[in-house]
Amino acid sequence: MLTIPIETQILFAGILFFLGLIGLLVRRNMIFMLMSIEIMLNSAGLVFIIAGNHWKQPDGQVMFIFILTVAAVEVAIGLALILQVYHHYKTLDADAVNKLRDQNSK
Amino acid sequence: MDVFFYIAVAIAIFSTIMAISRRNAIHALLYLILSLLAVSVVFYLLSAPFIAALEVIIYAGAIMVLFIFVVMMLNIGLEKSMEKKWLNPRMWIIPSLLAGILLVVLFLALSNVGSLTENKGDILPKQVGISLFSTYLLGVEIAGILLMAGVIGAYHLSSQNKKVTHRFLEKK
Amino acid sequence: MTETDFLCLTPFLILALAPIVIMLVISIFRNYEIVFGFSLLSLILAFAALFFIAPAIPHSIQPLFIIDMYSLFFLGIIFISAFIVALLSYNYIKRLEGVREEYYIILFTSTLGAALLAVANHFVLFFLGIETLSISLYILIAFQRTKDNSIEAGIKYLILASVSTAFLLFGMGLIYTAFGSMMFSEIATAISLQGPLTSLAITGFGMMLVGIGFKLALVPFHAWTPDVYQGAPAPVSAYIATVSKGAVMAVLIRFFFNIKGFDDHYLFIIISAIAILSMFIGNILAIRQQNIKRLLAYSSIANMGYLIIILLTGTNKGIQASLFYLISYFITTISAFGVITLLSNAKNEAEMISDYKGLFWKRPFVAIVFTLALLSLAGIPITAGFIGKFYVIFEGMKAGLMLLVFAMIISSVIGLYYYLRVITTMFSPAGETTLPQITFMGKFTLAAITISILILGIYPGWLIDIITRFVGL
Amino acid sequence: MEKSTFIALLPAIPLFSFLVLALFGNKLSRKATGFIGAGSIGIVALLTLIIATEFFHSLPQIKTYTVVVWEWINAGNLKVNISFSLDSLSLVFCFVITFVGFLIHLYSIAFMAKDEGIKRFFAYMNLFVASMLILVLADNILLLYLGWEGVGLCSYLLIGFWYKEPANGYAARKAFIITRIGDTAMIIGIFILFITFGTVNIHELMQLASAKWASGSSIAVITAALLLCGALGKSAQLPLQTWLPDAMAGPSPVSALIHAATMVTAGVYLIARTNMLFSLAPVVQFAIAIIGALTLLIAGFSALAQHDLKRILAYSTISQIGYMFLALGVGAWSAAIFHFMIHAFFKALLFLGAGVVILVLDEEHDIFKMGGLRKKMPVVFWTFLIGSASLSALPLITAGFYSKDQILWFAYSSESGSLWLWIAGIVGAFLTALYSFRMIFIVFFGESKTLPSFNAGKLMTVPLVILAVLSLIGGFVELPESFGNFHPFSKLIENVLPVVLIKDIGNLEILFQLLSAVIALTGVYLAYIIYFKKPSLSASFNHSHLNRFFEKGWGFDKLYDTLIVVPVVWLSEIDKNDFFDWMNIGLSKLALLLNSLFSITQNGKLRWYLMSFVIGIAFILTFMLYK
Amino acid sequence: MILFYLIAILLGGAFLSWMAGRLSAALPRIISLVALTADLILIVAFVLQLDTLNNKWLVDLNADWIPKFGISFHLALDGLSLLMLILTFFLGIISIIISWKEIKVRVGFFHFNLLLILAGIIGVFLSLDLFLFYFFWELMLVPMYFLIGIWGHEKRIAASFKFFLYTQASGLLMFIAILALYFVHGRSTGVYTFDYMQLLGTQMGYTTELLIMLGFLAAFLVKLPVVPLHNWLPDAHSEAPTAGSLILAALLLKTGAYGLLRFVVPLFPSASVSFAPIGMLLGVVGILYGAKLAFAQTDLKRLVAYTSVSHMGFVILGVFSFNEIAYQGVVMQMIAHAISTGALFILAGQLYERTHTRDLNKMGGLWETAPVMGAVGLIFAMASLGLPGLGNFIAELLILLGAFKANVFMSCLASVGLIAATIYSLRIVQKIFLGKKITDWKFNDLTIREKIVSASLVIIIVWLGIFPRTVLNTAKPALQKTLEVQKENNNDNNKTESILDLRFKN
Repeated sequence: MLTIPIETQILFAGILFFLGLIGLLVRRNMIFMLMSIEIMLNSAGLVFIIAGNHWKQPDGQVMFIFILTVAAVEVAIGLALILQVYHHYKTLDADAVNKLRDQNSK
Repeated sequence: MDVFFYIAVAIAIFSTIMAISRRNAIHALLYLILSLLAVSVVFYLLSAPFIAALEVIIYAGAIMVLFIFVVMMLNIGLEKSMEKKWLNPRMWIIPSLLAGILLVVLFLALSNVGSLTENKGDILPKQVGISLFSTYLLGVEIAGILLMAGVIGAYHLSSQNKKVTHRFLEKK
Repeated sequence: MTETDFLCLTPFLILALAPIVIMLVISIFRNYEIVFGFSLLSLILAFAALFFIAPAIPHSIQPLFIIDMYSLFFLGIIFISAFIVALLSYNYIKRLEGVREEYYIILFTSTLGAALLAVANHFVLFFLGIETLSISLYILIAFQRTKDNSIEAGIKYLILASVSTAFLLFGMGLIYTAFGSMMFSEIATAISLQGPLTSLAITGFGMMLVGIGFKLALVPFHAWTPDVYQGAPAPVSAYIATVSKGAVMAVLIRFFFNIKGFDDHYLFIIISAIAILSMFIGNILAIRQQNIKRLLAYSSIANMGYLIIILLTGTNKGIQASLFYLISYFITTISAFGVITLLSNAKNEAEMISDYKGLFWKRPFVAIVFTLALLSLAGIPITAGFIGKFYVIFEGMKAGLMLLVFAMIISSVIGLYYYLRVITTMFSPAGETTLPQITFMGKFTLAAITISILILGIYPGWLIDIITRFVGL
Repeated sequence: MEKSTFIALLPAIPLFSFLVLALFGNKLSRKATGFIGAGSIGIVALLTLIIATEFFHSLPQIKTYTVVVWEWINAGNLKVNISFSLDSLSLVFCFVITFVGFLIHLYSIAFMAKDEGIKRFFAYMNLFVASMLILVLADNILLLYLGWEGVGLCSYLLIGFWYKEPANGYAARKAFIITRIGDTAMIIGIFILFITFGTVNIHELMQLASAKWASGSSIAVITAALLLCGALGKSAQLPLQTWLPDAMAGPSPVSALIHAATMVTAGVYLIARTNMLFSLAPVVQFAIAIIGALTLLIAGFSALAQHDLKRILAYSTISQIGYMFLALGVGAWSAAIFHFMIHAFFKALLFLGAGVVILVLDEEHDIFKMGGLRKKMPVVFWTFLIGSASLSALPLITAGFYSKDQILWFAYSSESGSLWLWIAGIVGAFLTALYSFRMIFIVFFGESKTLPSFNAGKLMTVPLVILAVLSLIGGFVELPESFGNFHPFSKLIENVLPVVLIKDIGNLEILFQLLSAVIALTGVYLAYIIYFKKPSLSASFNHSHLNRFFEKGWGFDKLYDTLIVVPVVWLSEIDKNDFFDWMNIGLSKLALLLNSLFSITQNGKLRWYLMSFVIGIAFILTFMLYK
Repeated sequence: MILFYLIAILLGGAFLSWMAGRLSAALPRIISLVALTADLILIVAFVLQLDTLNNKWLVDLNADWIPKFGISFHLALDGLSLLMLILTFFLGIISIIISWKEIKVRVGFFHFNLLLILAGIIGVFLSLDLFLFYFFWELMLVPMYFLIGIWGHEKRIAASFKFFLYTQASGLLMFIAILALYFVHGRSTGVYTFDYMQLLGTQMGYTTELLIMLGFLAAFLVKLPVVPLHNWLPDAHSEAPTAGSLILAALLLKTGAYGLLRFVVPLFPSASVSFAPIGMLLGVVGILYGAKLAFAQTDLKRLVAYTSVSHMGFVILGVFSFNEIAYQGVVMQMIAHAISTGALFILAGQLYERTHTRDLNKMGGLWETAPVMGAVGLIFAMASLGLPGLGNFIAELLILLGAFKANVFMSCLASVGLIAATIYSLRIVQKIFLGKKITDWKFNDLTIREKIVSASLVIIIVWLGIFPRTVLNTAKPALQKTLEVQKENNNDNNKTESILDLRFKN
C-alpha cells in the first residue's frame, strides 16, 4: 500500500482542481468550460477517495459515486443547453453570450 | 507502489494541462480521457478498485463520449480559427496566478495538518456496496430522482421547437 | 427502515411520487389543467403530511436525515412557497408554446431538493439536496428554451453553479479529511474534541462558503443573480429567490450552529465582511437599475446580507429572528414577483420599470400590492418587512453586532431610494403600455399574500409565538 | 362703573373702530369712514378729558389709577396682565395723543377725501392711536412693548401707505427694520429686568431696581443702555436716526401724528418711565445727553440743506427730540415732557400746514419750486408762521420759547449739565431759527412759482388754527422763575418723575434766556438776509459739497449701506441655494459613481463572474489562514 | 378607548374616502371632513367633561401588542398632546377645505393619504410605547411621500425622495437608539419593555446615555429641522401641494419638537443637559441661517419654508433651556408657527392657484387686486416677524426669556433673529402685495371658502397673542412634570457603565 503522506495526495487533487479552474477561466469555448468543470468535480471526488482511504471508511467512495452521478447529469444538461445556446447565438463563445447585463455597463 | 502513484500523478497532471490548453476539441478530450485514466490508477492505489473501474467506465467512457458526440455534432472544428483568437497566451497569466495563489494556500494549509496518522487496512468494494445500500440507501433513491430530473430536463431542453421563429422576430 | 422512518419520510415520498405520477399522466394524455391541479394537490398533501409527522419528531434517520421542529418549520414554508409559486405560474406557463407540463415535474424535483436541505444532517444529503435543487433549477430557468434570455440565464447558472458545487465538494472533502466524518453532529463533536480549527478545516469551510455563498447570492458570489433573475421566467425567479435561498439558509444555519462557526474569529470577520459587502453592493447596484427583475435580484443580494447577520448572533433567538425574516422576505418577494408574473404574457415580460408607468391609475389593485411589497422590502412599518428587519436588528444589537447593524441601516436607506423609484413610476401619469388582464385566481392569490404582509406587519405576535414553539428558546 | 375702568376704554375704542373699519370698511361710505375714524378718536379725547378731570380732582391723594383687564401670560414665574395704569406722565401723553390725534384725524377727513385708500388710512390711524395709548398706559413693560411694536407696525403701514411707489415701500421697511434693531436691544433689556427681579411691572421694577442695584453697577448700565437703544430707534436719535427723513413718504397727517407728535417721542416716554433705571446708570444718562446734543446739531445742519419741505420738518423733528433727550440726559424730566407736548403742537401744525401746501400744489415737495404762497393761502401762512416761530422759540409769545428755554437752562444748570451741552443747545437753537425761517421765506415769500390748484377747506384749516393757538399759549402752563414763576405742569409731572437737581450757580436763568432769545432772533434775521434779501448768498452754498453732505444726512445712509446692507445682500446672494445642499448632491453623486463602478462588473460575461468568484475565494482563504 | 377611537376614525375615514373616490370627487372630501370634525368634537367634548387639567395623564390606554418583546399598544393623553391633537384636527380640517378646489385628480386617494398622515401624527402625539411611537413615526412618511410625489409641483419627485430618505435615515438611527435603550434598561432591571413610563429613569453610563440620546436627536432634529440637516425641508415644502405644505410645516415639524420634549429631555436627563450648549447653538444657527436663506429666496414657498427653519430654531433653543418659561414658549411656538406658517403656505397656494407661479419677482402690487388676501398676508407676515399681539410673539418672547435664563449669550444671538425675521417678512409683503404691478393678472380676491379659512386662522393667531393662557395653562402640568422628571433623574447619577457594555451574550 501507499506510504505517501496524505498531504501529498490531497495536494495532487488540489493541483488537478486548480488546473480545472485555470481551464475554466481561460477557455471561452463553453465545451471546454464544461470539461474543466468535470476536471474539478473529478478532483473533488478524488479528495473523498483519499479521505475515505485515510479514515478507512467506505463513505468517501460512496460520496464519489454520488458525485459521479451528479457530474453525469450536469454534463447531460450542460450539453443540452450548449446545443441550445449554439442554436440561439450561433457561437460557443461564453463572452458573446451576454445579452443579460446591466444596461449601463459596457 | 509509491512509484506508480507518482507516475500516475505525473501523467494526470500533464494530460490535464494538455487538455485545457488544446485548441482542437477532440485532442483536448482525448487528453482528458488520458487524465481520467491516470486518476483511476490513483483510485486503484488508494484502495478503491471499484471506483477506479467506475471512473473508467462512466467518466472516461460514457461522459466523454457524450462530449465527443456534441463536439462532432456542432462540428466545432470550424471554429478553430476562433479558438486561436480566444486563446491569447496572455490570458493565461491572471487565472494561473489566481489558481497559483489558491494552490499555495492549500499547500500551506496542508503543511499545517501535521498530526494526521495513517491507518492501515483496505476498504473492500463489498463494504462500499453494503454501505451504499444500507446507510446511504436513501441517498441512492434521491440520486435516482435526480437522474430522472436530469433526463426530463435534457429531453426538454434539447428538443427543437416545432414552430421555428427567427430570433430577430421574437424580439419585443 | 422503521415505521417511524417511513412516517417521517411521507412528505418526501409525496414529493418524489408526484413527478412520477405526472409523468405517467403525461404519457397517457397531456392536459395542463389536470397536471396543475394534481401538483397543487400534492403540495397540499405534502404540507398536510407535516402535521402527521409532527408527533413523531424529533426523529433522525441515521446518518442522513434529521427531522426536528426546525426542519419541519422550513419544510412548511418551502411547501407553502412552492405552492404559491405553482399557483402564480398557472397562466404564465400556460401561455408558453410547446410542452409545458414538465414544468411541474421539475418544480417537484426542485422542491424535493430544497426539502432535503431542510433535513440534511450529512454532507451526502447536503450535496444531493443542493444538486437536486440546482439541476432542477437549470431546467426551470432555461424552461422557455425559445427565448435567448432563458437559455443564456440557464447556461450561466449551470456553469457557475457547477463551479460552486465543485468548490463546495472540495471543501467538504477537506473537512472530511480533517474530521473523518461527514455528519454535522459528528463534525461538531470532533471540533469540540480537537480544539481550535486546523488550517485544513478552515480551508474546507472557506471553500464550502463559496458554494453556499453562491446559492444565497452573497458578494462576491453574487454576479449571476441579476442575469438569472432577468432571464428566468418570472415565477422561477420567485422560486430561486425564495425556496432555493430559504433551503440553503436552512442547511447553512444548521451546519453553522452545529460547528459553532460564530466562535471562530476569522470566520466571524469573513462573514461580517460578506454581509456588509452584500448589503452595500447589492443596494448600490440597484439604484440605477431599469429592469425590475434585476432590481429585485440586487435587492435580494442586500436582503441576504441582512439575513446572515443572524449567523453571528449564535443564539436560538437569532435563529428565530432569521426565521421570521425569511418568512417576511418570502411572502414579500413572492408578492413582488407575483405581480411581475401576472402582468407578463408569453410575448412580453413586464420587466422594465417603464412598463409600470401609471400602474396606480390603470390597475390600482396590483399597484398597491406591488407598492406594499416594495415597502416591505424596504422595511417600512405596517409591513412584514419592517418587523423582520426589526427582529434582525433587535437580535443583532442584543449580540452587540453594532457595526453590522449600522451597516444594515445605512444600506437600507440607499435601498429605499430604488424602491421609491419604482413606486414613483407607478403613480406617475399613465404610460402607453398595455397590460394583460389578471385572472381572478391571480388577484386572489395576490390579495392573500398582501393581507398576510399587512397582518405580519401589524400584528406579528402570533407568528413569533409559533416560531418560538418551533425553535425553542 | 369705576372711573378707572375708563382707562381701559381709551385704547379699546380706537381698537374697536379699527376693527370695524378693517372688517366692514368696504361696506362703508367714505363719509362714514371718516366719521367713524375721526369720531372714535374724538370720543377718546373726550374720555381723556373726563379722566383728566377726575384725576385732577383727586390730585393730591391718588397718583395712579390701575386697571387689570385680564391675565395675559402665565408661564413659570412670568405673570403678565393686560393692565393699564394712569399717572400724570401717561396723562400728558394721552392728552397729546388724543387731542392732537383728533385734530389730525379731522384734518385727514379732508386731506384723504379723494384718496381711494381712505378706509385703510383711517383703520391704520385708529390702530395707531390704540397702540400708542397702550404704550403710554401699559403698567408692565411687556404690554408697553406690545404698544411699542404696534405703533412701529402702524408707522410701517402708513409710511408705505401709497404702496404702489416702490420707494415708499423701501422707506417703510427701512423705518421698521431700524426701529426693530433698537427694539431687539430693548427686549433684551427687558429680559435682564425680568430675570433679575422676576416681574415686569414697571412700577415694581423701578422700586426693586433702585433697592437692589447699586448706582453705576454694570448690570444697571447694561440694562439702561439696552433700553436706551430701543428709545434711540423709535425716537430717531443718533445713530438710528436715518429712517425718519425717509418716513416722510407717508401722507402728511401721518407725518404729523406719528413722525412728529407722538410715536417718535415714545423713546422719551420710555426713558422718562424708567427714569430710576437711568438714574442708576449715570453713564448712560450722560450718554443720553450727549446723544441728544449731537443729534440736534446734526439734524439741524441737515435740515438746513434740505429741499423737500417735509424732510426739513423731519430733520427738525429729529433735532427737537434731540432737545428732549438732552433734557432727559441732564435729568430735567419734566422739561423734556414739556417740550414734548409743545413740540407735538407746533410740529403737528407744521406738518399739517406743509400737507396743505403740498396737497394744493399737486404733490410738490421741493421748496424751491414754491414761493409767494403768503397771499394765496393766508390761513396756512399765518399758522405755519406761528408754528415756525414756536419751533424757533421766538421769545415770549411762542410756547416753544418756554419749553426750549427750560431745556437750555437745565442743560447748563442741572447737576449733570455742562457748558458744552448748553453750547450745543444754543447752536441748535440758532440753526432751528435759521432753517425754520428759511422755509417761511422760501415757501411763502418771494415770487410764486407754482399755483395752488384749489383752496383748502375748513376741515383742514380749523385744526391748523387750533394747533396754532396751542402753539402760542401752550407754553403758559409752565413759566420760568424769571418770568412769572408758574409751574403747574412740572408740579404735575413731578408726581411721577423726580425733580431736576440744580447746581448752585446762582440765579443766572434770566441771562441764559436773554441769550437764547437773541440767538433765535438772530437766526430769523439771518434767514431773512440769506434767503429773502440776498438769495445769492445761499445759492453758492447750495451747490457745495458740504451742503450735499448735510442734505444726505451726514452720510449716515451711505455708511450703513456699505457697512450693513451691502454685506447682508452679498451674503444672501452668495449662498442663495444653501451650500448644505452640496452634502446631498455629493452623497448622491458618490452613490451613482459607485453604481457605475460596480455596474462594470455586471457586464453579462460569464468569465468575469467566474473571475469575481475566484478572486473572492482567494481573498477569503488567504485572509482566513494568514491573517 | 377614546384615544383609540380617534385614530380608528381617521383610519376608517381614510379607507372610506379612498373607496368613495371611485364614486364621486366630492364624497371623499365630505367623508374626511366629517371624520376630522368628529375627531375634533370628540376630543373637545372629552376635554370639556374633565374636571381638571392638572393630572399628568388625562387618559391612559394600555394593551398588549407584541408581548414577547415587551411591546404594548400604549396611548396616553396629557395637556401637551391634547393641544397638539386639537391643532392637528383643526389644521386637518383646514387642509381639506383648502384642497377642495386645488385637488382635482385622484381625490379619493388624496384624502386617503391625508387622513393617514394625520392618523400617524396623532399616533406620534399619543404613543407612550417607544416601539409604537416609532411605528407611527414611520407611518407618517409614506402617505406624505405620496402626497408630495403625486400632487406636488414640478420637481416633486426629487423632493419626495429627499424627504423620505432624510427622515427614514434619521428615523432608523432613532430606532437603533430605542433598541439600545430597551436593552440597557432590560439589563439593569431585568424588565425588557418599550414602555415609556418604565424606561424613564433608566440607569445608564454617561457615554451610553449620550449615544442613545444622539440617536433620538437625529430623528427629531431632522424633522424639526436643525441646520445642517434641514435640506429636505425647503424642497419638500415648496414642491408639496398646499395641503401637503401645510401639514408638513404645521404638523410634521411639530412631531420633532414634541419628541424632544416628550422623550429626549426626560429620558436622558444628564446627557441632554450636557448637550444643551450645542443644542442651543444649533438653534441659534438655525434661526439665523434659516432667516438668511429665507431672505435670498425668490420662490415664495421656498421662502416660507426657510422661515420655518428659522422659527424651528427657536424651538430647539427653548428645549435646551430647561425651564418652564422656555418650554411654554416651545409649546406656543409649535402652535403659533403651525398657524402662521400654515397660513402663509395657504396664501402661497391661493396665489399659485390664481397666478400659476410662485416666483416673487413676477408678483408685486397685488394689494390692489386682492386687498383681503393682502391683509391676511400682512397679518401673517407680522406674525412671522413676531409682532406683539400675535401668537408668535408670545412664543418667541417666552423662548428667548427662558433661554436667557439658561444662556445669555445664545439668547442674545437668537434675538438677532427677530431683526432678521423682520427683514424677510417685510420682503414677503413688499414683493407680493406692494410696489408696482408687473403683470396684468386679473383674478378674484378670496372666495367665501377661503375667507373662512383665513379668518379662522387670523382669529386663532390673534387669540394666541392676547389670550395665550388657554394654551399655557393646558400645557403647564405636562411641562412641569417633564422638568421634574428631568431634574429628579439628573440628581441621582451613579453611572458606571459605558456604551461598550452593550455587547453581551448569555
